[in-house]
Amino acid sequence: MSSLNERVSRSDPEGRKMTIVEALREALQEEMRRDERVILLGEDIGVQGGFGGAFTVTLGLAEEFGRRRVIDTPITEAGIAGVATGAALGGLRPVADVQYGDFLFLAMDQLANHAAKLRYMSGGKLRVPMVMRAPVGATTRGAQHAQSLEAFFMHVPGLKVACPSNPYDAKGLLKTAIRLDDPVIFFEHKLLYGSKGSRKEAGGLEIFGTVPQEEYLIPFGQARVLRQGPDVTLVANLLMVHKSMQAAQNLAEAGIEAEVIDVRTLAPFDWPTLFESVSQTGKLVIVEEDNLTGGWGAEVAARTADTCIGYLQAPIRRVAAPDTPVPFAPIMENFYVPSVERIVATVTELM
Amino acid sequence: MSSLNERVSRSDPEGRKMTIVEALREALQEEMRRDERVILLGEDIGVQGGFGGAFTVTLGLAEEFGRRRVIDTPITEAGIAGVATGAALGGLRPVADVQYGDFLFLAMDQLANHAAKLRYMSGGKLRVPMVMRAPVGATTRGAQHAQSLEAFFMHVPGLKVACPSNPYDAKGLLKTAIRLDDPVIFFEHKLLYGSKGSRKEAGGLEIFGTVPQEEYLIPFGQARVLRQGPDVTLVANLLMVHKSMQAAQNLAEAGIEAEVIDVRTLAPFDWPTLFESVSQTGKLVIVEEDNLTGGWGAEVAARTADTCIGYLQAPIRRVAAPDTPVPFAPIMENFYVPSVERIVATVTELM
Amino acid sequence: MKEVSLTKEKKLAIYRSMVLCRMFEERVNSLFLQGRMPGTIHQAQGQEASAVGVCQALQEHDMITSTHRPHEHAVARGIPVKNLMAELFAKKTGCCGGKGGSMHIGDAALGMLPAIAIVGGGIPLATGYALSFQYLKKPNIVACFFGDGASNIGSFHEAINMAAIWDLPVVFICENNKYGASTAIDQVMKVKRVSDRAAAYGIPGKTVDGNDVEIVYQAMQEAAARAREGKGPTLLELETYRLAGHSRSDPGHYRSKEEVAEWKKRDPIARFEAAYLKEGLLTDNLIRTIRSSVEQELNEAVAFAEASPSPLPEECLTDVFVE
Amino acid sequence: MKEVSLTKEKKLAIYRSMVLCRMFEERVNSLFLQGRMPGTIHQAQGQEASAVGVCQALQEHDMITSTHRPHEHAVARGIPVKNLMAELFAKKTGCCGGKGGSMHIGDAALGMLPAIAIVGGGIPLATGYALSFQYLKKPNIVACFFGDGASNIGSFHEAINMAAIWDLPVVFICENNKYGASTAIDQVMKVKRVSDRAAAYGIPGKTVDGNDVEIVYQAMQEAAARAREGKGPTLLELETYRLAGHSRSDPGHYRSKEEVAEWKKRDPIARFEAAYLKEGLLTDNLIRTIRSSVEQELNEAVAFAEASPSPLPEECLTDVFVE
Ligand SMILES: Cc1ncc(C[n+]2csc(CCOP(=O)(O)OP(=O)(O)O)c2C)c(N)n1
Ligand SMILES: Cc1ncc(C[n+]2csc(CCOP(=O)(O)OP(=O)(O)O)c2C)c(N)n1
Ligand SMILES: [Mg+2]
Ligand SMILES: [Mg+2]
Repeated sequence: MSSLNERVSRSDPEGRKMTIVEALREALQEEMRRDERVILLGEDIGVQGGFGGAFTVTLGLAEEFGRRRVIDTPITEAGIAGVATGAALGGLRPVADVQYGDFLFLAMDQLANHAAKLRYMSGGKLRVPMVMRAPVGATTRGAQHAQSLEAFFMHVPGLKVACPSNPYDAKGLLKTAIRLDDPVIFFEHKLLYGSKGSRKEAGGLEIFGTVPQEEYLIPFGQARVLRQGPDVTLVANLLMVHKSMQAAQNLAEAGIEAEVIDVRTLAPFDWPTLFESVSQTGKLVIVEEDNLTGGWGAEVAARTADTCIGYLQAPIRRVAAPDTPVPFAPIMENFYVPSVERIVATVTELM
Repeated sequence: MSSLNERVSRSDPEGRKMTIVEALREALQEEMRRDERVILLGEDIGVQGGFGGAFTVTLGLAEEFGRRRVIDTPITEAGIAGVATGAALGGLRPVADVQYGDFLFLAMDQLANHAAKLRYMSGGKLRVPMVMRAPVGATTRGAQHAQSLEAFFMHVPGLKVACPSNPYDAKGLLKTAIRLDDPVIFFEHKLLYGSKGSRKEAGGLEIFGTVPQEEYLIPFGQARVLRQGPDVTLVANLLMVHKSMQAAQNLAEAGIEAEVIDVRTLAPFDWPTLFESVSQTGKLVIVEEDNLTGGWGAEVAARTADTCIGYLQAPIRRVAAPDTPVPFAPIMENFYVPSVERIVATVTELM
Repeated sequence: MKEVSLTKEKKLAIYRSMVLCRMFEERVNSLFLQGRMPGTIHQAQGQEASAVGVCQALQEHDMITSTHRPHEHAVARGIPVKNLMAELFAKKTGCCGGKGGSMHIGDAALGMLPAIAIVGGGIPLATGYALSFQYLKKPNIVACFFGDGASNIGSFHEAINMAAIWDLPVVFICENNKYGASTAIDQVMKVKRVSDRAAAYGIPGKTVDGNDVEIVYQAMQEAAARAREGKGPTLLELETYRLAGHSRSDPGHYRSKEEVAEWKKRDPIARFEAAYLKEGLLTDNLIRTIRSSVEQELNEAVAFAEASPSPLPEECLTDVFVE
Repeated sequence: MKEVSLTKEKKLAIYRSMVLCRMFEERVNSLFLQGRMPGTIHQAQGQEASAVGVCQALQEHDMITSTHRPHEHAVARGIPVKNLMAELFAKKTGCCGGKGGSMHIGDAALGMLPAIAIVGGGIPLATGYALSFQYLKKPNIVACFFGDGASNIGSFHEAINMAAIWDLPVVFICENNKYGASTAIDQVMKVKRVSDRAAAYGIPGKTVDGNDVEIVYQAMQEAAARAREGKGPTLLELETYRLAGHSRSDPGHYRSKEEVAEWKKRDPIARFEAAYLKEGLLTDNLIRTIRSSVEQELNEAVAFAEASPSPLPEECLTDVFVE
């Protein structure tokens, strides 16, 4: 606890600038203080002298809330998801996590066949208020610690999907996720954590954001327009929001003013905000880190092409990873992950 | 064996009309005769006096090839997928199956993280010649025995995905799948099997197709234009091919001539055939049984909107299931599964 | 039959419950054969002692989890048969509003989660539910039913291990009916008893005659008491047999006639009747009375189900999310 | 040290292999600290007796499978260190062409599948590979490495059960180093020994001192012989300890200093040296010679790796499919 407060204040002597890791930790802390039913389940999340999870998010929480509420599990992703689902049915509000998003495939049956469907199969009698946190993104760890899995879960009816790009959203969305009575898959990007010290990611961005002192919640289904511009709409999530903002800046130097939308949640998706923007700009470029074919960008392109057909002045383009596993070598990974240059080039081509 | 031949001939005294079940069985039989390395792995596939798998496809094969080659496994979908992958690495050509496609979620880690990536992670040194068969489709069994999962696997680089709609394609594609050196997810639709006798599905179509006596293979990545028409392109797979054909017939009575394309394989996808058709008709309706959001139709819409933007005379429309789990009650399931009427109405609206 | 100190009332309640289970399954079977119910069914005739022996040992706020073969669990747990019947008829008054179907019947408010049709899939859910009981300091336990076939799947291993390390109030009940679908258990596991696997998790394992309802009841009482006392889970294996086919249309040719006949002799209801006719608890007359009251209950259930409205087609769109 | 009849040459080969493992890890560690390698690493200093004892008991066409902590397995299996080093340097000459990285090193042609970084994920693959050996009537076996932490995951259960029922030629080797990442094994399983779980599958389980290379070798010989004879798998638990952190940046504060010090005393290489200096197989001089030849080999490996070309960026697009 005290170590937690130290952490927060060290990061911002003036008050409330913090990293995503700190924002997530604070969200967990506040919700756990507020509601005794909130518990955490995961691997290496509470061990004394341990890591606070794979990316330090839960550091200090076991000290404040005890290991009865910060529960270290065996290595058992399917079991974690199933136990979290069962505990949610029993009235708790578990926040579970996997150390890398890639391991969600192990838990896919529990998440897609059970957590997502139990309310429905019960004819609306049950609630499954659980959150499954999962770090995504390629960070030179090779193909099994690198994937972006949002599209898989956006495609499962009964699941909500969040993917914050900054500390403010991370905190507000995680608090909302915990309070929602539906199962939420909560994606975090490894390169945005801004973890401190030795566990900082190579290539990670130094994201600090202002987080209000007062409590706040961010509703699901509200995208955020980060930058306005009449020439083209860029829609992105997670790390790609930052690359899109950088691209927009570069484009501005060439006289192209892009509107940048951070989706914040993929399910529910804020279609009105997107369509409104596209109806103004007439051009849409979707930026995601996932593989092109069947990524969430496909759905966005499909709906936009349908709804906004009268407004479109150019084909909808997607900037995404190629349809390959994630390569290890940084030189290849850099080619694989969508770059600012590719975004700029794609937009420029549409002009 | 003798029982198998009886089966085939009983179904068509003149010679070669058969159901999809029979076509699949014949594909397995021919490939197993041709290549000793082809083995089958699955639950209840070889037991004497048993079912021949959940839908009788492997009936009789254990009698011909022995239980060394037709291997009954414990109930262990992840294990089946992993063992099949390992055996493929070791030089066999396993054809594994799950009794219902929904259980693929249990095997998702082995399929998406291992089978799909091992060749890549090895720098191209390894081959994973395995096939995973999976029956899909809603058949009044409720939410966990009903899903259409093609989109999940089309989104995994390193996997090939087949989804035949008739006996001819089923046989030719399965034979090709077995010979391919890459992992293939092979989807079959429960209502198209045409299984005989007591295990016939309620609501199943009576699909009989002519299958040549001579051996043939169907390459992956070649869609089939089942019906030509200048007014609109319908693209579909599995059961929805048949509904689309019926819709096309109904539309013809109203003077609308639809072109109907059966995708046959989703990965690789035959984009040229689709784009060629859309460039002629200017209108595209995608028909799939899966949930709308993030279904394979999203990718098809996205690519077509991009490539064919100059030709499109109407928004691309998708006829798909709503974003809900599959309901049990037939009255709800009938509403859930895309119907001929919905296809007709969607097309009509575009005219 | 093992001596356990049950009151006469309890014994009769147990008996009636077994009869209700059996006659429910028989009625459902005939309704299916008449084509009056959609979908598929997995029936449990012959396994009544297991369902009833376990459920009779439970308390009101305990929870059970079930499988693709859940009818008798639901009946034994006391979910009103009219709502079960209505669910099988795909009616709005069904326990899942017609959205679940045979493989997902249940009603959490009455002590049974919707059944889980993914083999083994309910085991982690049961474990999580037990975690909530423990965490909320409730005096309750979870009874988690699954089959012999389920004991080979990963979720069995992962969940039982967690329940063991955390001493969760759950009893894992393996109904070993010797087959997973058509596959004989000895083809897919080398150990003789599923309960031998308990040792891998450091918890007690016990195998008992699952066709003797009092033995089951007694064993479940012990395991439940242990769980309630905070001493953790037990793996309780009940040796039984399904007299029905695996599902709807299965003639069961993978089993020998002799084996089936042998097990028919061990029919849990017939055994109970034989023992207690001798002992005087039951009389032919009383049996007739009970059976006709069950018959009556089932008639009413069928009438209720048939008279109930179907859901509207577009109701398939609701109940996906709370918010 | 247990008496096993090893030739002098074999003993020296074993010793050199352990030294190569250790010095490889040390060199990699320093290269990492210098920032000359990308990604992350999981090192195995202290576990040499396990890697080498097992691999020395294998034959040419046998196969091993490995984990997120694969360096010593690869070195002990005899994958050329220059190709391993090049892979860690993300070079085209790496054993995976730079596409795999630390967690996926291996070379099937040389008897090691690419390592699998999903905990437990390699166990079904090993089992399937063993099925191919059995089916193709090859005289070979698979040695499947995994950690204590992996023994709680579903794939362990599912795969070992299959290997057991089919008597597959595979040896399951649990390197019990007492921790899964930061989590102590006794927090996540109630049984004292992972090998106690063998009984759940009806196969032999054995726990031995995993820091005594000759004991490991002997135990592996026995298990391998059993597998080769068609008698099926063994679950062999090797008690060991990683002297390194869990990964790149782990200072290991979750372990007590005393515990680490205790295990340092059982360093497998130091123990081997102490025993054989006394016995006369080793001399200080010989040790120096061996170490400097290993040093030389590593220098060459690093030079090779550094001089090797990087893959081209767009090469990330190849090797997805054969066809
Ligand atoms: C994960 C999974 N695999 C396969 C099936 C198909 N299936 C349904 S019941 C069954 C047999 C289950 O055997 P067991 O656990 O012994 O239960 P029993 O049917 O004997 O009650 C199978 C294979 C399934 N429902 N779920
Ligand atoms: C399925 C899965 N869950 C979690 C992880 C993250 N992780 C990597 S290594 C590790 C600990 C593994 O422990 P153990 O099996 O004992 O092997 P050791 O690291 O001790 O060699 C964990 C949790 C992973 N790689 N895969
Ligand atoms: Mg059974
Ligand atoms: Mg370990």
